[in-house]
Amino acid sequence: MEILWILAIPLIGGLLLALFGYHRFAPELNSVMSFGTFLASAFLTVRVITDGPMTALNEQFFVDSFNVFLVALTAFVAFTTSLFSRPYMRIEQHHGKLSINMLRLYHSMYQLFTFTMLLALLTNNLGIMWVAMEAATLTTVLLVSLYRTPASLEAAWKYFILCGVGIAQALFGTILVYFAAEKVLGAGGTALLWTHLDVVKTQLEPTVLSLAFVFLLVGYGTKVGLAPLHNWLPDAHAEGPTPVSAVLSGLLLNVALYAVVRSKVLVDGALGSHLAGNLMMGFGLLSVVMAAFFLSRQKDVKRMFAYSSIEHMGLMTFAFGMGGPVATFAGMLHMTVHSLTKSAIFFAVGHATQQTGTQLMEHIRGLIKTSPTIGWGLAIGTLAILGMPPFGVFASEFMIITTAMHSYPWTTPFLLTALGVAFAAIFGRMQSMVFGETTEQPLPHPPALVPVFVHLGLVLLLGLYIPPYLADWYRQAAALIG
Amino acid sequence: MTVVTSLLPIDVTLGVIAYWLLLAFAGLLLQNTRTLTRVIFPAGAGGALVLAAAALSSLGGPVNVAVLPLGLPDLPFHLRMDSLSAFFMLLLGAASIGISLYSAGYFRDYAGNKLGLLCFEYHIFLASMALVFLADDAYLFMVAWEAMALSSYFLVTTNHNIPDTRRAGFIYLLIAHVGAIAILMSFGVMQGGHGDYTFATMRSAHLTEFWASVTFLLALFGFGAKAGIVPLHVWLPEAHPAAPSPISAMMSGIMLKTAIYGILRVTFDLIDVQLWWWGVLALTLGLITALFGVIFAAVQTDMKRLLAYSSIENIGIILVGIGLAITFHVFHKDAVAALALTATLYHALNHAFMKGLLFLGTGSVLHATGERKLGKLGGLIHPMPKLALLVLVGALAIAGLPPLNGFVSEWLMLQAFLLSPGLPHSYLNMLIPIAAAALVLASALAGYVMVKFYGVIFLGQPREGKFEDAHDIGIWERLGLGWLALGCILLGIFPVFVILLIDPVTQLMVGHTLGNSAAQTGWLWLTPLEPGRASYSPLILFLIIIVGVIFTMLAVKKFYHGRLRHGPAWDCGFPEQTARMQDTAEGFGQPIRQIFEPFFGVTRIVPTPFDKHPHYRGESRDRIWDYAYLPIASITEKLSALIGRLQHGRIHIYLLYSFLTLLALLAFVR
Amino acid sequence: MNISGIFLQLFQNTLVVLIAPLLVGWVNQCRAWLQNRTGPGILRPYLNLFKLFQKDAVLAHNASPLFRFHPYILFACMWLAASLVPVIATDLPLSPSVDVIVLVGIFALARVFISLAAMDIGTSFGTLGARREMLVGFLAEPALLMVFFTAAAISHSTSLSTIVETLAHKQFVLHPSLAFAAIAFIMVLLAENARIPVDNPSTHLELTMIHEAMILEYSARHLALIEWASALKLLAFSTIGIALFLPWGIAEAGNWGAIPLALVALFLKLVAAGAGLALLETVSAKMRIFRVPEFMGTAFLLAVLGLLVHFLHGS
Amino acid sequence: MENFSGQLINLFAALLLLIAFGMLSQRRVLSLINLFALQGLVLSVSTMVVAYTSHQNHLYYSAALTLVLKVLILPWILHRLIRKLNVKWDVETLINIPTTMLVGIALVVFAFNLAAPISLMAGTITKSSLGIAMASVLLSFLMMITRSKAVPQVIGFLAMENGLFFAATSATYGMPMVVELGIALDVLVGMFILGIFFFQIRETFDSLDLKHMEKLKED
Repeated sequence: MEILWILAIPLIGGLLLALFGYHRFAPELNSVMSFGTFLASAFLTVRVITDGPMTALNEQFFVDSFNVFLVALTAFVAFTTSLFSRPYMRIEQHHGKLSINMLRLYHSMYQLFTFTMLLALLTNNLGIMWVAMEAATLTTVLLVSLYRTPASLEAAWKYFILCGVGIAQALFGTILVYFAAEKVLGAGGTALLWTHLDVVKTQLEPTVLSLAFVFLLVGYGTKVGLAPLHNWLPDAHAEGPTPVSAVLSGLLLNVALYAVVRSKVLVDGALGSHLAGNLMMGFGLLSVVMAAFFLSRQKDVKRMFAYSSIEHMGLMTFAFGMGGPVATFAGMLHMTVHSLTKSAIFFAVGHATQQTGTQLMEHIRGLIKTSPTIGWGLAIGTLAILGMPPFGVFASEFMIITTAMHSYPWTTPFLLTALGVAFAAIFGRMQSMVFGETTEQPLPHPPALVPVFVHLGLVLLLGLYIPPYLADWYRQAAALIG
Repeated sequence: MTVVTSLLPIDVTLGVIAYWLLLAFAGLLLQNTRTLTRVIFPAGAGGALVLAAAALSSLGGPVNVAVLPLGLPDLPFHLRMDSLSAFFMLLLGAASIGISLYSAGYFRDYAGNKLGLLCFEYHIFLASMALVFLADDAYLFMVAWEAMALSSYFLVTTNHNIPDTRRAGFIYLLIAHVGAIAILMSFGVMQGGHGDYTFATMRSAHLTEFWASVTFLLALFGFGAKAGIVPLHVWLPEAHPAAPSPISAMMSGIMLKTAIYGILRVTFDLIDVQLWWWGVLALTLGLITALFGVIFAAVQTDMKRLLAYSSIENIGIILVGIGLAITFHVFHKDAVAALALTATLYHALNHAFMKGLLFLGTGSVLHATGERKLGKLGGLIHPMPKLALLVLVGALAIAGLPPLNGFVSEWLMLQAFLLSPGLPHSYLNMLIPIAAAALVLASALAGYVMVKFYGVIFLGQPREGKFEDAHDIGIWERLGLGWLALGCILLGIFPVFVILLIDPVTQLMVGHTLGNSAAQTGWLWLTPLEPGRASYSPLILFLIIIVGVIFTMLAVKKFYHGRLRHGPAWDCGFPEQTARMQDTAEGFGQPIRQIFEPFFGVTRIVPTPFDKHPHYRGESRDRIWDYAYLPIASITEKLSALIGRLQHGRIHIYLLYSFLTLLALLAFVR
Repeated sequence: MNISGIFLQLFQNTLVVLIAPLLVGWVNQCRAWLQNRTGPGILRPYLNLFKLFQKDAVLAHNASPLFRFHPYILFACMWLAASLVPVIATDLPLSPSVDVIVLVGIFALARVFISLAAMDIGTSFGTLGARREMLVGFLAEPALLMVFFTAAAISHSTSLSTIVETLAHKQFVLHPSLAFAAIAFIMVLLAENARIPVDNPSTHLELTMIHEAMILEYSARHLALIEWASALKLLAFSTIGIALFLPWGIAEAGNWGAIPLALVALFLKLVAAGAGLALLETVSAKMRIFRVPEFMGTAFLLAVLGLLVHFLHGS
Repeated sequence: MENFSGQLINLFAALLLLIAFGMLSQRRVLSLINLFALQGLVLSVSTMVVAYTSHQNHLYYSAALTLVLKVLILPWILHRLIRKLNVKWDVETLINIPTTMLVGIALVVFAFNLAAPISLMAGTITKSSLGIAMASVLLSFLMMITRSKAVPQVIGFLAMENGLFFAATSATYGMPMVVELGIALDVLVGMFILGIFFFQIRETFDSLDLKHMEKLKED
């Protein structure tokens, strides 16, 4: 039941905002809708924690502890982001960057985007999952090009083409899975249902599935932003409006990774080998290292944090690739803390860029002088994302790295070098932005910084203390993924 | 009463840590300068006192452990307080009493909000250092370690509108982080495949010699980055001057010791084997560090930089002691190993007091004159006699002069060198006396440095401008400095008690103590091994000197008419003396620079005879920058430029990447 | 540690204070003779001190308490040093409280104080002198310590009494390491006591002077104390040298019969030492100040070499 | 009858591949669009045949869908776009045509022996179709890489979709209907968005040449 609500609210919201998006209260409506979604997802979470996995609408939808935690996370971050986007978009409008119609488009697409992500998470049907992923791309493309600047158009175009092509590969993979599945489950509806596939995964034809996995990995991996398929990501993050960047790297990448992990489970079952895991580890490691070196030559602040997202997605992919309870646990924890921290950073960055009127880092100076909250938010967020204790990112990185030391020692030097380089790159730039003499104008509307500190508070908490029920929850999920 | 008895030292310590955190948040909320300086900082000092007492009571006592339900689900916070932790906890408490008291006075004219933040970071810093000593699993250790680095980083960058400060902070945290990564790796090796990261597991793990060496080297690198061992020292002379003086005192006096703690913990406690060449390595590095530090200290023209380099020197001396201890321990000369280790710990304790005192002193000078350049200071003994007296104690102590504390630890160290019995390796036997010589050279140079430091700041006349508005220190400063100075004197005069304190630690580390031999001729005489071989009684020495002085004075007073006239300085009859004719710091360091020319990259600007306004500038920079750090930076730069080319901007190329990836993978799984 | 021991200690203390100027006088006299001058007479230093004590003290305007206090500390330190050396007998009551390392420490303390005092007035010469003094000192100190270490390594002890007893009263062994040590020690002695070729006590030429530059501002009683202190220092060094390199004749602990003999021996040794010192000073020329580090460095290396030789022989 | 239709489908498959090559070698935009429409036609016909032989009724719907979407609507949209933006230029390729052809042939070989083991176990009447589908997907991928203008790239994208669809129908008698519909919807929406894009790009860069869109890069 909650599932329907979760999906219905954003859908309705999208339509409503498409109609009333030009109204004064549109941002509030947006937040309200997102809040509704969040509530529904909260209820769903409670349900699932209490009485276990469930399916709905003759098995078209299902939730287990793995995707429910992503649903909760998605709904939550979507909600806080909507809170942030309210003043942010007003300021953009005030600066004359956006027209009413653009805002309308923005709000309606924001809701639809949430809808597509939740659909992708909740559906039981791999085909529908694919459809939802594609739809997520389509809804965000127009958001990326919202400003109609040449750069934003270029970014959007690349985003569209690269992700479209990638996702097409994913479809081919899905077809292959179906092809293999119908041998076992017979043609028709059930052959794409995850719950059924999961049961029979050991009987699926290995060769087909290994091919399928390649297509799926390349396809969804493009959306995860794994190097060398990542090229759309920095452009899209840098050029789109900041709330969109926040949800993109905070949520969309997670969802894509979710898809990859789901398919990994099937393939592992079918192959009985560690092929999928090795591929993911390879991609993860490559992404981490490449992103680290990209980081050290960035000028645009949002672009830089986009690369840091690539780095962290690589880290998660690596973790899920390693498999095993601890690594998977760490991977999910990292998903959580990364989305929280990264979106918080983007909130702070957004307001910082609005204050200084530029995204070039050498022109952003002395944030904590005039607006300490933004400055400290950026500083703390950056240090958190760099894996500084006592923040949660360190907790998950600690687990990932120690597991790697334990089972794949040869990877640790690469990981740690990359982390070191990334630290040097990001930290140096953060410092010059936060400290020093200032170059800011005050904002026409009060910035929304509550979300920033809520997120960072949660991350800090997760670094020092992981509540038992959350831990159990992760453990169940880890057990599901294996 | 039962409550009191059932209260374990570790509980008290945790209490103090919690209390400090409380103070931190109180400071963040209050933001009122008066309250902060009058209440919070003294309260922090009180906490430090309790901490020191708890540590004192648990030294030699039973090991307490505790587990907090925090941290990772599979790895909650493990805490453990054994003698080693207790000793360093004592160091932390005792030194930070003085520093906190001093801060109460020093920060009195900081803006409220700024000070609130600073107070927050300050107490977080204290608490995290205490946690470092308590940590008994890798996760908590790393958390505490990095929290320490982070809080100190923010403290260093308090005055962040100065570009140099920002640069200093960057270098500091970067090197600290790289070190932390190395430490993490060493833990990873140490747990030896159990996948369990409690120290208990590491103790029980048996490593092969190769992996043990890897661990040791990683730990030496990681902790060395924090301690400032050459060539990882570069952050020290940047960060210490940048920070407000109490912070510099804290970092140099206490934080560097956490690194020493780490090295000792890993080498003697967590790893179950040691190899003799570790000791030699540590010894050599220590000597290089000590000489390097003191030579650079001698040519500095900024008083806080000078002290920072002197800290590097002292860390080097401590490392030398560790190296000796390792070597002797490996060859089962545990008595001498204990002697070396005692000297090491003793010196660590001393340095906390001496360097704390001196940095706080520079703080007061800075506060009174607003001047950090030695070239402009001078003659401050006249406006600020109390400060001058207290700092003199510190200067004499760190110069290693009897009967103060710096001398005792160096004396013990030299005894360890001298009494080194024949070691199986002839090279070692040759190395040890040379090492002793180098050590002595370093400590003699320290005397030079301190004369420069004290003489240029306090004696003579102000070199540029007069410091009329320079006022002497207030009550809080006096309390803080006085406490530390008293520590320097007491630690110097009653060594036997200190050694009895250290004994449990050496017992734990190398399984031998000095106590029974040290105390066998009573607490008055310090006899590390046996009375015939070496003995030293600082108290008697002190008394004799006092008696001698008093006797002479009385005699002179009795037989001398005591007529006294005041006149201008004679100076060999030279006319028109000006204050600018005194040696500047630059000039005072000139001979050293001349002797050790190759160490420095010296750049001189020498005036020609025809200059209207002749102007001499000479600056000596650290060659290690050019040889070690800049190359690394440029390599990273090149690599990233190379990789950056991949992001080519053409969508076709991007599509090609995906295409090739796809084909490659297909070919791979096929 | 009995009453007689204390008596002996007091006796030595008074003795060294009294005879110290005499040694200086003797050295100067010998130098005069070697330079074909009729010297000022052996007792000249006493008269100087007496004269200085008669004068009115003149104090520079911005002299700090440290400046006035320093001469007493200096005097006390040197007196202590001189009276701790086993001059006539080993195992005096005070000797266990101070070993060779502490002795070096005391000299260092005195040096630091005199340099600080020199910088106190803030004249060009004072600071110049202080700098040069420390320059000499930071090389002389390790050299001296290395010399001591050689002896200590031989006798497995750093306490002077034990060293002397080992060298003088154990079986007679020739120690090649001590030869190096002796040369190094003499070089250190010259440097530490402001003697030619390192320094020239009887000049006020700014290019060369070290010790004199530091005490320019002192007068009357302060100057007297300083002079006396340096006399004591010379005595202390000579006696140390004697104790290390020709210890024969120094009375053993509690052996009262040997005391008179020891006194005679001491007298003779000092006479010889003074003459030798004078000879050295006359035949060598004052060196440039920049050469001093090389000189001291040589001393340092020689001392280390001695120690190495010792370890090499394993004796 | 069975194997006749099988041969028929194989024929269509061969046609598909031929058309793919044709697109790869084609220089003119208009004929590219026509080829694309033709490909759609072949696709829908072959789908009908599959539906007829395998009695999978829902395949009729998808065949119809294909007919409507890929033969009528999309080409119509493309034509209108081209007329609106009057971009009737010749497509210059980045790599010259013969080389592209050679690479294409290599790809076909690769795809075939990649698909060989799978085709063996394919229970459907259409053994070789999977390989051909894969080949045409890769070919359209190649086309997207080699074309320097926006419109041909998009056509390549759509052609890839066709290949996928062919794989779906021929190899697995079609995906479940709901998925088919979803996919179709996505394609349609995507096409509209592309249309919007063309106009935006056009009015911003007043050309659809992608070489204007190489600003965002690491320099």
